Amino acid sequence: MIFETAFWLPIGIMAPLLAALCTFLAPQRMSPLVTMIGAGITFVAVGFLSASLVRNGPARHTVGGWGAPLGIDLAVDGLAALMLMLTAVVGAAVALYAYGYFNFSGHGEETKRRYASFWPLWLFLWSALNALFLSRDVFNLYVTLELVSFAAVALTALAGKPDVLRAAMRYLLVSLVGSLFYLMGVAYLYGEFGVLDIDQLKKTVTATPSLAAAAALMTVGLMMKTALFPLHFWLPPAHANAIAPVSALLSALVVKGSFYILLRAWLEIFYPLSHTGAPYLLTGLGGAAILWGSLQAIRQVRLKLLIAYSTVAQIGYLFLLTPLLFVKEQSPIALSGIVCFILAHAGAKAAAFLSAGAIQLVTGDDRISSLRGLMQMQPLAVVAFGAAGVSLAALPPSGGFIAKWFMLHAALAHGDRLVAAIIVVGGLLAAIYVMRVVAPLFRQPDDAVLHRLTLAPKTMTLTALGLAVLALLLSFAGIPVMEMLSIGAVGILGIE
Amino acid sequence: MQDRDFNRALQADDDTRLTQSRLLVLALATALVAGLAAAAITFPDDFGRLAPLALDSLPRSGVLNPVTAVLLNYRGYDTLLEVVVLLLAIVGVWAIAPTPRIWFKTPDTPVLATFVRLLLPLMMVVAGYMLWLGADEPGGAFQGGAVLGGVGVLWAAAVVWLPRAGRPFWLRLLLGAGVAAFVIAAVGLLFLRGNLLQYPPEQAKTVILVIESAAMFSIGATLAMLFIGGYPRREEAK
Amino acid sequence: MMVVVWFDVTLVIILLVCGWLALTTPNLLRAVMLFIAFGLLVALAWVRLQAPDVALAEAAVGSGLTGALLLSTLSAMQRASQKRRSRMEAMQQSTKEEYDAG
Amino acid sequence: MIGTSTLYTLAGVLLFGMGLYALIAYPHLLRKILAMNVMGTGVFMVLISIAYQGPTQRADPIPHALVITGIVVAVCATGLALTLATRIQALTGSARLETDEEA
Repeated sequence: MIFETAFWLPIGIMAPLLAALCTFLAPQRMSPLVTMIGAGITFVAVGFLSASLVRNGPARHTVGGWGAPLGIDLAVDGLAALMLMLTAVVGAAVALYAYGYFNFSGHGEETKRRYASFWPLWLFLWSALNALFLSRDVFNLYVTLELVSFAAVALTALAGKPDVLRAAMRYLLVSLVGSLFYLMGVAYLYGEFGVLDIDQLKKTVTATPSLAAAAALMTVGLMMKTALFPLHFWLPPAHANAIAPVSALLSALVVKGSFYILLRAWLEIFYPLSHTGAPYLLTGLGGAAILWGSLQAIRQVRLKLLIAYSTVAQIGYLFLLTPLLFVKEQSPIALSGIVCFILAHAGAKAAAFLSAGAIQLVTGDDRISSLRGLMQMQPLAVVAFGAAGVSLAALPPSGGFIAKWFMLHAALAHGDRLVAAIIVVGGLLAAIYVMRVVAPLFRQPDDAVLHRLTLAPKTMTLTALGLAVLALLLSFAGIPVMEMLSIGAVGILGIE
Repeated sequence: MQDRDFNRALQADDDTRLTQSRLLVLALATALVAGLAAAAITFPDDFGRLAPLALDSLPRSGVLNPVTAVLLNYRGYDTLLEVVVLLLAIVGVWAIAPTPRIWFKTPDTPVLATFVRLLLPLMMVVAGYMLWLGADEPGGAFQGGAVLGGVGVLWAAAVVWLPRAGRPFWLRLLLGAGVAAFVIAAVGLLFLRGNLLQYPPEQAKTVILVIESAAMFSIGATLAMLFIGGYPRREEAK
Repeated sequence: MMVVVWFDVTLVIILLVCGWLALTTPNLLRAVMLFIAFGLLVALAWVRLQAPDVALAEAAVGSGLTGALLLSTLSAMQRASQKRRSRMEAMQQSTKEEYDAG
Repeated sequence: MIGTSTLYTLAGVLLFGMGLYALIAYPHLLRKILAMNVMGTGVFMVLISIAYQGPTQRADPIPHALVITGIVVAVCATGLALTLATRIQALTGSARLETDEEA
């Protein structure tokens, strides 16, 4: 039993959940310890799950023993396993960083109390994300979506200032409306096809008006949560005003959760509609997101807003290749490109936010103009930001580069020159906004700045650097990712 | 201008005039409704969906109320996550608000407190009955929990009991009991029977009732805490 | 049979009107009251649609508790803005007194 | 002649649209939260109407369970949102999201 893949499936959900419960029940000062133990168990579970997936192939777990369509099934394939691993790695790094961050900046009774909630909230978020990646039931996905939004909104609000509370409120409202759109889509799917399990749906769906309505509802709802242009308005204030570890979690992982559902929904449920204009519409919005987000990022005065607008832009890439997912020859490459992009962006963006947080602690303010000369004072954070920038701008060697290489390959093979052009232009614009930050870092510092020299703890800068290096190392991950995605690929490419 | 804003907040008025931009939103919403309605009238009729399967499996579920069977057995995992949603909401509320939305003062006359003290055991019985009934008739943990939530609010309002500050352990235990019972049952059954929440058919009803009882107390406590908002506390003496 | 159908049509119309009023009345207190009534009508609709479990949950949680939550928030908000206002007025008063004295 | 089930489905869709309109159009946070609840009720009504199989047959219990789950999630969302709204109003004096309102 212990050696079966199916056994490890729910452990990845239950371990962080149990840890979250323990951090809630135990005295607050024990939270970091409990979190580390929970994280350790989850790591082992995800590791076993992935290893056993590679050896034994995809697996299902029938919760309650009923099995679909009456019960709820969990399933793991290559795509799900990659997302689980991503969450584990980025999440653990961010938790380590958060420990340093709170020790360094969590002063005052009120602030301490608020920051103490980070641990249970983060563990709940982790559990919810893992549940989301593994669930095969469209209604169960709704519940996991709500769990993710609640945790994300509460984490955003931890900063406690009026601006961030407003941002959190807007985020919560958009998230809830997005969930309700999604749930209405679930109602339409059940009304028309009478099942909730994705594999059952895959077998029964036909291109009917109800399927189109469900597709429209779910796509719009998940677009809101993923912050695809023009529904991105809530993202920059929320991601920029949250505390650094939270910004990293939101940008690296949370928006990817809703995108993951959207990707699966189109590949496995809405595929009969692939010949309609909808996938091209998503491509158009993706392209607009890249251009608009990059231009906004270039205009920003505040560092974290710049990084947040960069997220708006980078989300565009996830949608750029939607039509190609349904073209048999290009589908595997396009999918590999998208997934590589998710991984690389998560690493790079988390590193960018984390190093920005470390820099902000040193300079005490968030304006790009006050970054002068930080290379001398905070070299590790600066190098981390620079390395993350390399991946964001998709320069070789980096995960961003390999992802865009896949994307370009698929787009050109299909003759989509415009898409290819947007990919290239987007990279150039990213290079510009990264340079806007990096250039002043290497200038001579003002003497006045040197006087208030405080160093961010090594735990913070080193974790940021670690994630950035990981984003660079992902340049070797192209082929492994492709191979991983081929495990259970029938589950993904249900068009046969 | 600030003054007007205060006034509006004070009178609790909202600006609901139909402006041009609102007309546009209304038009878009109307278009959405029209589209959805057009699709909705094509839902197939006379098509049982999962109903026959759910009703036929009832004898193996341990309960007679089909909704309870779905909530606690067929789709028990949904309910597990839902109890987590409740706990998460409290963690979120406590993270956001340092003080309760409502400050409770000890009332001048102890009549209300006495009344609430008498009410509590009665309401516990009502909630327990709803839970017990829920196995076979309409009712269940959520409905019972809602009753307990109401009692909890009354308790706080009458200041029968309120902690001086912070978050006492037993309150946290009460809030977390539902998740704890669910997760322990789920993981225990995973090790015993190989699947999360796979009840042994003979003891299904017992396990369901145990989980439901724990969940009911948590639901009640959570609803009361949501109402109070922030850590429950007495009004500080000035 | 016809009577039953007309009952449904009437219920749906009242329900929709009640919901619309709750959404568009300028006064928020009245809006919350209408929302609670709306919730009870919805619970009635659930009974009509043979969903007694949902009707119980709706009446207790959806209408009752949500309504109570909205009401308590409204009064908390009013109290907060009253406090703020009186504080502002006190401040204005004191600056005025200083001005008069000086 | 439309059936009872369809009547309620359409009512649910209408409630969804009404709630969405009010949520986007009106500024007060309390109203937005109320509108979100009306939207949710619209979705629930679609689900419950799908479950209805006529007066003689037993209704489909699956959507009923989904709606009960949905109601509890909705009340949690309402509680969380109201706490945020109260906090925003306490800190800024305004229960609206616009910062430069009536400037």
